Amino acid sequence: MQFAPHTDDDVREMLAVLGMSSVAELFDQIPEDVRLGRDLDIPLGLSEMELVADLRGLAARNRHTDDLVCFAGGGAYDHYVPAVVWALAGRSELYTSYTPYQPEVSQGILQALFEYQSLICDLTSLDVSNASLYDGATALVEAVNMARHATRRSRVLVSETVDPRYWATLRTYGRGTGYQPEPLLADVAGGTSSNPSRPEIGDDVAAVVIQHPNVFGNLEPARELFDAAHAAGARTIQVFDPLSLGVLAPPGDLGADIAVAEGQPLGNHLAYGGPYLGIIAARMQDVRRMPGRIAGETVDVDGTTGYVLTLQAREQHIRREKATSNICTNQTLMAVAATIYLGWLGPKGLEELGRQSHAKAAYAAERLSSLSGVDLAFPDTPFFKEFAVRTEREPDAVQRGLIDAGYLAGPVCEVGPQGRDGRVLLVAVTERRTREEIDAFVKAFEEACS
Amino acid sequence: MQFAPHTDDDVREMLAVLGMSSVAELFDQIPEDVRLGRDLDIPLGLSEMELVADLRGLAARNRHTDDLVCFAGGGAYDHYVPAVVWALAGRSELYTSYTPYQPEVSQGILQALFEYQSLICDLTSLDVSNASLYDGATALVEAVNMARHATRRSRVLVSETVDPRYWATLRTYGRGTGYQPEPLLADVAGGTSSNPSRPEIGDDVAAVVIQHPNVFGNLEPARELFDAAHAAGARTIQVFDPLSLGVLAPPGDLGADIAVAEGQPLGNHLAYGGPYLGIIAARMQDVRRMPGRIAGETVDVDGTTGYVLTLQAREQHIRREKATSNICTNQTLMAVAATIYLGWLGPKGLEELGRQSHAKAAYAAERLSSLSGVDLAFPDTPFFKEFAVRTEREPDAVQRGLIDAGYLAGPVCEVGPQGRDGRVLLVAVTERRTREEIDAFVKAFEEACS
Amino acid sequence: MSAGAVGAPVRRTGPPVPSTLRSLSRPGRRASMLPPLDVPEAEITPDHRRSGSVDLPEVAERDLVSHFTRLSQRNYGVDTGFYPLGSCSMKYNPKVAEQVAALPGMQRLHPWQPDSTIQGALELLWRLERALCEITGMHRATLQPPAGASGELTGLLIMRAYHTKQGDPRTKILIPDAAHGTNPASVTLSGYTPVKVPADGRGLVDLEALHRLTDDQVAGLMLTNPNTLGLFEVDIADITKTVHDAGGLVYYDGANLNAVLGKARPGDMGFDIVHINTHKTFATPHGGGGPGAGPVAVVERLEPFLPAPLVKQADESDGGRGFEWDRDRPDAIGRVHGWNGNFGILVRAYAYVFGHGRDGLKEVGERAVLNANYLAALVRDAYPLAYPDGRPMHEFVSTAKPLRRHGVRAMDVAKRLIDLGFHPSTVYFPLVVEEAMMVEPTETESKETLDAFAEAMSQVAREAEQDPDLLHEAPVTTPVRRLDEARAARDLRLTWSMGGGAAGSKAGAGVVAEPSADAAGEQPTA
Amino acid sequence: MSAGAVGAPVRRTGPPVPSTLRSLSRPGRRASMLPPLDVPEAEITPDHRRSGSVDLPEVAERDLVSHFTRLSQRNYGVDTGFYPLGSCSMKYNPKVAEQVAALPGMQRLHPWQPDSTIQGALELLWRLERALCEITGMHRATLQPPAGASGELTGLLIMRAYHTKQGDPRTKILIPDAAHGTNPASVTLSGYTPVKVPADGRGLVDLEALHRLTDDQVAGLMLTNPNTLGLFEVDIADITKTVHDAGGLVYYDGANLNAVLGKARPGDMGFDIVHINTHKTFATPHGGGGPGAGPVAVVERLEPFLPAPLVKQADESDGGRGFEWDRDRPDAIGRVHGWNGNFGILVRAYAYVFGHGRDGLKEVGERAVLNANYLAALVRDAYPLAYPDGRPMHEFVSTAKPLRRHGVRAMDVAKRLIDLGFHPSTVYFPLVVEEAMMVEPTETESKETLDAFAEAMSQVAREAEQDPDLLHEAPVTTPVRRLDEARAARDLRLTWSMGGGAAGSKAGAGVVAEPSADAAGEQPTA
Ligand SMILES: Cc1ncc(COP(=O)(O)O)c(C=O)c1O
Ligand SMILES: Cc1ncc(COP(=O)(O)O)c(C=O)c1O
Repeated sequence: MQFAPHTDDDVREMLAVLGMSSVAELFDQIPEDVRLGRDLDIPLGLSEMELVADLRGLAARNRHTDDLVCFAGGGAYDHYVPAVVWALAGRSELYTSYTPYQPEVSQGILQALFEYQSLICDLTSLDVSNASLYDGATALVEAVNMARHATRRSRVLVSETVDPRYWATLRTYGRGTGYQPEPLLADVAGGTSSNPSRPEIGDDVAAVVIQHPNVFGNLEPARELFDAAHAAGARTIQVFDPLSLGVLAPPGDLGADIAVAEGQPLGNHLAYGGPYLGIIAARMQDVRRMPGRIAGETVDVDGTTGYVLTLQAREQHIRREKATSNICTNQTLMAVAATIYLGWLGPKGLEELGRQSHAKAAYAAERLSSLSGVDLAFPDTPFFKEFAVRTEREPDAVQRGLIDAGYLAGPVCEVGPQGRDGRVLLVAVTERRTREEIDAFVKAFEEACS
Repeated sequence: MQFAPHTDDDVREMLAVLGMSSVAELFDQIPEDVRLGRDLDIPLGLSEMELVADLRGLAARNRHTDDLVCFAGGGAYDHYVPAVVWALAGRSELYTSYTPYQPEVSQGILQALFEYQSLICDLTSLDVSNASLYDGATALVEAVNMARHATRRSRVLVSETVDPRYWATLRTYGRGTGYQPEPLLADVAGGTSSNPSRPEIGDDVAAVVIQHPNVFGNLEPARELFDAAHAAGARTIQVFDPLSLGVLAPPGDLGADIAVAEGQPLGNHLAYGGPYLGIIAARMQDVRRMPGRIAGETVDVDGTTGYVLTLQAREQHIRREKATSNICTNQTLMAVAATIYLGWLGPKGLEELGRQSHAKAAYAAERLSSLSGVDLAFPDTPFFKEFAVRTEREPDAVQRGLIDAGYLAGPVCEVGPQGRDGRVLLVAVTERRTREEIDAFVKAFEEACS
Repeated sequence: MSAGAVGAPVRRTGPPVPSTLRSLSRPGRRASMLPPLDVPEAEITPDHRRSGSVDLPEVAERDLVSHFTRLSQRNYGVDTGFYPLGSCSMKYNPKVAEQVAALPGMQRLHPWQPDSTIQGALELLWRLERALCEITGMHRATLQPPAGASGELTGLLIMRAYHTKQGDPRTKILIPDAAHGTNPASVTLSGYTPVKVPADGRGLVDLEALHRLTDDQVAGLMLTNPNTLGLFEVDIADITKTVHDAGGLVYYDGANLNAVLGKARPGDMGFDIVHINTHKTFATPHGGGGPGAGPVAVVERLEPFLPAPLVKQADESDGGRGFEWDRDRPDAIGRVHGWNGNFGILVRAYAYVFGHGRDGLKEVGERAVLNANYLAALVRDAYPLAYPDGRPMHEFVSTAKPLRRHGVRAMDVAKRLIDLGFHPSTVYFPLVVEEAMMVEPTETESKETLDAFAEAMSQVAREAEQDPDLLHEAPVTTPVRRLDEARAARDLRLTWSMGGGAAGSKAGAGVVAEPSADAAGEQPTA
Repeated sequence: MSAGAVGAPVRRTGPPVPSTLRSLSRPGRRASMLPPLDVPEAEITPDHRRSGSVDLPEVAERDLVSHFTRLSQRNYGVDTGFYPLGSCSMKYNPKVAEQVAALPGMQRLHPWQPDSTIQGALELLWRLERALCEITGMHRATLQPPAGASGELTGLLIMRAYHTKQGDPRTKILIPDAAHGTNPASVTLSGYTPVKVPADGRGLVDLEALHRLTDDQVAGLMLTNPNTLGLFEVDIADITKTVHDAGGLVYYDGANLNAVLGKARPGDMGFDIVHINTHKTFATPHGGGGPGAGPVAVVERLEPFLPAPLVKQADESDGGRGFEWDRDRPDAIGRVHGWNGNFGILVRAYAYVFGHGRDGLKEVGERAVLNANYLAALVRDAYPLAYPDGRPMHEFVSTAKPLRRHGVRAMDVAKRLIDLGFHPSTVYFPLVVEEAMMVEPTETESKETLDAFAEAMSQVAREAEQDPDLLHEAPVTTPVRRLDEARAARDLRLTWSMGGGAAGSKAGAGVVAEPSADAAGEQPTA
C-alpha cells in the first residue's frame, strides 16, 4: 500500500524547485549517528487484497458476540446498535475531520457535540457536559480532579463496589496528582453501606464516589450516601449506566454533583473495549473546572446561529500547565454515535429498553438461582440488568463451560477487599436476549456447573 | 418497523384539514368488493433487531466466497473489490437519489455517468456508451435490437460458444421482437469456426454475435468473423470481458460495431447474480439507436460546464412505443461503482490484473491437466482467465467433492448443440488466487476426481 | 417552521468546472496495487494481444476519494430531504436493509453456487415470493425481472405465450393514454400494438371507450391502479371483466401499489399479472437511477409461463427438506435476465416486507394516502388538481396552468422549488395533463415537511405573479444553473474523448449531431 | 489548475438556523422499536425508580438521517479536500482500514472475553507492538493509552515510577517553550513541575540553557523531534546525553514521527520513552476530534513500569502456543485506561503499518518531508519561515507578520483560505512564533494540490495589501461566517436547556457566566 501520489516526474520537479537532486538530501541534516542505516525489520508492504486476507485470518481466530450469545457485562454491554447510527456517524466529512478549530467549516461536528451535551444533560438531570472523555474510568479520574480542585481538599473516598478497573485507574492517576482513593466499605448485601462511618467523611474529603448500579449490577443507596457526603462538604460523584436512566432516577436527582459513565452502550460497538467514550456531566458550579472540549452556541457576524468550542481557557492549548486536564484528542466520533443513538431511542425507547433489560435480567436471575449449585450472590439486593451468581464450581470453569456451549458470561469478579468474600460470576442481560436464549443459557449453565 | 413519522395528533390534525374523522374514509372510494376485508397473511412486523437476527440466520445457511475459495466463473468472477469503491458509491446522496431528471441538483450522478461512459469508451475503443443496462444478457438483447433497426434486417446469428444464458435471454426477447437467434457453428477447438458458412451470413443477416473470450474462456477468431459479417453488411456484436482488455485487443479494434458485457467484474460484489450492470458501447453511427439514459456535457446559462441526460428523444418517456428500448430504471449505482473501480485500477492496474489472471489460469490449467482422469477440454485453444476441463468422473460430482473440500468451481457446461459433445467443468482464476490456493485446489480436485 | 428549514444542501460550491478523473490524471500515478505474481508469466498469443495500454485516467486513491465525495455533495437524495417525485415513491430507504444486504452470506454468493450451498438465499427468495403473492393476491411470482419495465415486458411475453398456447395469439394491448412511457415501449417490444384508451371526465378509464376498443384481437389491458393521475379506478371490477369477457388478460403496473398496500389487492380486482417495483413500494434505494427489481406475479392459470427457474420447496418424498431451483418448466417464456434478478435488491425488499409485516405495510399505505391528500388540500388553491372531483390516493396531479398567464411554466416552478431547498415534484407527466405537477410525498414524510413544502409552493405561486423572472432565473443557488439541453443534444459530448470534461486534458470540439427533438422544457421527469 | 479546483464544498446552505434534534421533536414520534417483552415484567423498587420520563427529543428515523446527513455536509474533512493542519498529520485515511476494523471478528469482541477466544486479536496487538517497537527503536510498548496526551501522562508516570524505585523521585520536567499544550498539562498531572527550555536562534533546543537547567531534580525532558517548529533537533544525541548524565529520562512526543519514519528512530537518538499518535502517523481517522490511540514504547530498563496487562506469547513449556494477557506485572504503574485502549483504532493502525511495510513507511516519511519542503519553498516569500535558516522536515512554521502592516492577522488569512476552498493551516501555534501559520501537507497530497494551495496563499497575501477587508470579512461562503466566541463564553449556551438550539422549543436566555479569557483571535488551533 502507498497513498503518496507522487510520480517520478513529480519528485524530480519538486526537487528541482528545492535545488536538490535526491530525496536523501532532505534528510541530510539528520546526524549520521542517529540515522537508521538499514531497513526497518518489518515485512514488505502488502497489496490491499493481501492485507484484507491477513486481517480476515486474524478475525477468524476470534470468537465474537454474533457467534457467542452474550450475557457478559462488567461495564460493556451487548445492546443493539441500530444500523442508522454508523450509517450516519460514518459519513466521511465527520470521521475524517479533526477538532473543530475552524468553526465555519466544522458546524457539523460542533452542532452534533452541542446536541450530545444537551442529551447527556437531559439524561442525567445535570447542567453541563463536554465533548467526551476517553472512557468511563478516565472520566472518573477527571471528575475526581474536578472535585479536588473545587473543594481544595485532598481525600477521595470510593465505594468498594465501584468497578475494580476504575479503582485501578484512579490509583494510577492518583499517584500523579497526589492522592490514593480510600475505600468506602461495602456491606454484605453487595452495596455500599448506606451509613458510611469508617473512614468517616471528614472535612478533608474532596469526593465521595459510588457506582450505581454498582459493579455487581446492584442498586446503591445513592441518596443517603450523597446526603452524607454533602453534609461533610464533599463533592458527590456517581458512576452511572446511561441506559439505566429510562427507569432509574437520574444522578442529578439523586444528588450527584458530577456523573460519569462508560458511554459504550450508546450505540458503540463492543470492539474489545474501545473506542468507547467517557461521559461526564456536572452542575453549573463546576463548569469552569470541566475537562476537555465544550461546544457552545453563539451567533456569527450576521447574527446567524452557529456553534464554537467555548470556555477554551480551561484547556491545555491555552492554559497549558494550569489546564483543568491534559486531554486533547478525545472520543468525539463516539459522542456523535451516542447522539444519533439517543435520537433513535427517544424517551419511550429508553424507558422500554430499561424495562426490558431489567425484566429479562430478573427472569434470568430467577431461573439461574433455581439451579442446584447456583445462588444469587446478593439475593436481597435489587439490581438493574446485571447480577452476580455464586457457583459451587469455580466460576472460571463455569465460564469456560459456557463458552464451549456457545455462551459468553462474566467477568468473574472478586467480592470484598482482596477478594475476602470469594468470587462471583457476573451475568448481564440486555434487551437483545430472548426468552429462548435465556432458557438455553440456563440449561447450558446447569451443564457447565456440573 | 415503521418509518411513517405520524403521531396520533398529526393524523388527527391532518384528517381535520380534510374534514374527515378516520383514515378509513380515505379509502372509501375503493369499492367494497375489491377491498381486502382481512389482514394480509404475512407475519406481524419485526423490530430491527429481530429482522437482523432473521437475516443473519438465513445468511448463515449460505456458504459464501469468503468461505469457499472461488474458482467459479461462467460470467461472474471473484475479482477483488477494493474498499474505496463502496465507501464512495455508498455515499447516500448518490444511492438514495433517482434518475437525474433535475440536473441542477444531480450533477454528482450525471458527472459520474459521463465519466463512466468515457471510461467504457476508453476501454472498448468505441465511441459511445450509456448509463448502464440491466446485465450482460439483456445488454446483448438491446444490441441485437439496435443492429436489427440499423440494418433493417431480421436474422441474428449467434455463435454456439456464446453463454447459454445469453442464448436463452435472446430467445425470450426475440419472441417479442420477431426473431430467433440462429447458431453460428463452433468447431471442435471450442471456438467459433473462423470460416462461417453454415448458415451463411447472407444479406438478410442483421447481426453476428460472438463472445470473446467465449463461454469456455477461449479466445475467438473475432477479427475474421467480424470481417466476414461486415462483408455481408451485418452489424458485428461482441460480448466481452471488461477485465480482459488490459491484455486483449479491444472490441473496437477487432471490428465490433457494438460491444456488450457483464459489468460485474468492475467493482461489483457477486451478490448471487445481481445487482450487476449491462455494459454497452457502440460506434457513433448508432448513437441514436442506443437504449437507455445517456449523460452529456453542456453549459448552463452562465456558461458553466455541467451535465444532463441527453438524446432523450430516443427514450420511452418521450418516444413511448417508438422508443429504442423500454428501459427506465437501470443499474446506475453499479455504473458509479464501475467508474470508481476503473479509476482505482488505472491503465497499469488493468494490464497487470489481466496478466496475472491469465498467468494464474494458465498455471492452474497446466497443473490440473497433469492429473489423471482430467483433461483440458480444448487443449489447443488459447484462453484468458477461464478454461474447461473434462473429467472422467461426472463433472457435477467433481464440483460437489470440491465444495466439500472448500472450493467452488463451475459451472458445469454443455459442449455442442444439445450437449452433443458432453459436459465440462469450468475453472476460472482471478488475480485474487494465490499459488498456494491453486496448488491446494489441484490437490482437492485430484481427490474429488477419484 | 419555515420552508427553508427543510432546505436542501445542494448548493453552488467552489470550482465552477469540477475536475474529472481525466483532468486529475497524471502519467504514472495509480491507486491499485496487486500482489507480486507468484506463478510463471504466461504469454497472450500475439494475434489476440492488445497493442499499447488502455488510455484510462491515472489517479491516486486520495484523488478518487475527494473527487467522488465532492460529486456526491453535488447531488440531492432522499437522505438530503423531501423528494416528492410523483410515480417514483421516493420514500426513506431503511439503513438496516443496506446492512443485511451486505452480510457476507448474502453479498458474496456466486450465482453458480449449487443449491445445496445457498439454502438461506433460496428460502429468502421463496418467502419473499410468497409474501409478494399474498400482497398482490396472486398465485406465484418470478423474481427475475430487474426493474418495472422489465417486469412489464415479462408480463406481456407471458400474455403472448398464454394466447399462443390457446392458439389465438392476438395483436393489440390496450393502455390508458396517461400511462407511463414504459408501457407502450414494452408493448412494442412484445410484438403487440398499443391502443390508447382515453380517460373520461373523472380521470378514469372511459368505460364506453374501453368496451368499444375491446375486441378479440385484444391480448390484454395494462393498467396502473391507482392510475397515473393518482386516482383509484373505481370501476376496476367492470374493467377487468370487460377484458376477460373478450378473452384478454389484465396487467397491473405496480408503480402505485404503495397506495393500496394491505387495503386492496390487484388479484381481487381481477388482474392476472402484476409487477412490483421494489424500489418504489418496498423502499429499495433508487441508486441514482437504478438498480431496482420488478418481480412479476401471476394468477394460477399463468403460472406455467413464468420465466424459469422458480424456487421450489424440495419434495419431502425425495427426502429433500430444503429449497431448490425448479428449472423444469417447459412452458416458461425463458430467461428475462442473465441471472436470477437483482438478488441484493430482493434481500432489501425482503427486509422491508418482513420488517413491516402485515400491520406495518397497511400503515404504510394509509399514511401515504393521508400525506398525499393532506398536501393536495394545502396546494390545490394555487395549483388546481387536474381532476378536482377525484380523491387522490398516494399522489396527486396538479397543474401550474394558472401561472401561465404570468409566463411561468411548471418547470419554472420546479426550478424555483430547488432554490427553496426542495427536490421538485415530477413535471410534465402524465402527458395528458397540461403543465402537470405530479406530487408524491410518500408516507415517510412528516406533517411539518408537508407544511413547509406547501408553504414553498404557495410562495412560488405568489412570486410567479409578482416577480416571474425569479422563477425564470431559478435555480441560482445550485452548483450549476439551468443547463442547455438543446446544445447537449446538438453538440454531442458524451465522453471526454468527444471533447467533454472541459477541465480534461483532451478537451476539444464536441461531435455535432443531426438535429434532434431534445430541448429543455416539456419533458416528463418520471 | 486554479486554486478553486481543489476547493471545499462546505458552503452556505439553505436554512440559516439549522434544525436541532430538539426543534425536530414532536411528542409521540419515535424511531426505535423493540420486540415485545417475552418474559414477565419486573418492578424497579420505588425508591430507585425514575419519576416521569426523560425529556429526550422524539424524532423519526427519517428525521435523524436527513439531520445528520445535512450536518455532515456542513463539515470539512480530509475526504473533502486539503487539510494542512500543522502538528496533526491530516493525511488520507485508507478506506480499507475502516473495512477491516468492521469485521465482526474485530468489531464485536467483548472486552471480558477470555484469552482463548480472542487469539487473533491478541496476535494482532502483539504484532503491532513489535512493529511499533521496531519503528521507534524501543523494547516494549503498551497499547493502552487512548491518545497522545494520555500517552504523555503514561510516560511521565513511568518516569515517576522509575525514579521512585531508584529512591530518587525528583521534581521537574524540562520542556521546550514551543511545546504542545498537552506537554505541560501532562507534567502537572504527573505531579512534576514543568520547566521551560528556550529555543536558540536556530529554533532548536538552546544547549547552553539545557545544560544550565539540567540538575539532579530533573526527572526528565520531553521533546518532539522534529520539534514543533518542524525542525530536526540536530544536537539530539547531545541533548539526550545531557539529561541521561544527570540521571534523567528523555520522552519523545511522537506527534511528528511521520517525518522520520524508517529514517531515524527515537531509540537511536537516545530517547527512553516514546508515544505514537496512530491518528497522525498511521492515518487512523481523527473522528472530528477523536478517537485516536497513543501507544507508549519504552527502553528495556523501563519495561517493568509499563501499564498492565501486556500481551505475551504463552510459554511453550506450558504447552501454550498462543497469546495471553500478562497481568502479573508488580512494578507496573497500573491501568491508564479502563479497558485495553482503543482496540478498533489499533486494528486500523495495524492495517496501515503492515499494509505499508518497511518500504512503504519509509516512502511515507520521504514524501511527507518532500511535500513540506516544496510547499515551504513556494510560500516563504509571502509568509517568511519563522526560522529561515532551518530546513523544515514534514511541516513548517511561517509567519503572517508581514501582513500585519495591512491590519491583517494570521487568522484573517486562515478565514480567507476557507473562502478559497481550503482548510487552513494551524494558526497561533507554536505560541512562541508571532502570527504563526504551521503548515503540514502530509505525504498524501499531490503536487497539483500543493501548487494550488500555494497559489491561494499568494493570492491572499496580495489581497491583504490591496483589499484587507476581504480578509477581515472572510469567510463569506460558509454556512456561518465568523462566530462570536467571546459571546459564546460569556452568554453560555452549552445545551438546549440553557437556551441553546435557537430553533428549539426550549429557547430562552443563555446562562451568563463570569468574565472569561475566551475571545476570538489568538488561540492556537492544534
Ligand atoms: C407508472 C410507472 N410504470 C412503470 C414504470 C417503470 O418502472 P422501472 O423504472 O422500474 O422500469 C414507472 C417508473 O417510473 C412508473 O412510474
Ligand atoms: C506536538 C503534539 N503533542 C501532543 C499532542 C497531543 O496528542 P493527542 O491529541 O493525541 O492527545 C498533539 C496533538 O495535537 C501534538 O500536536
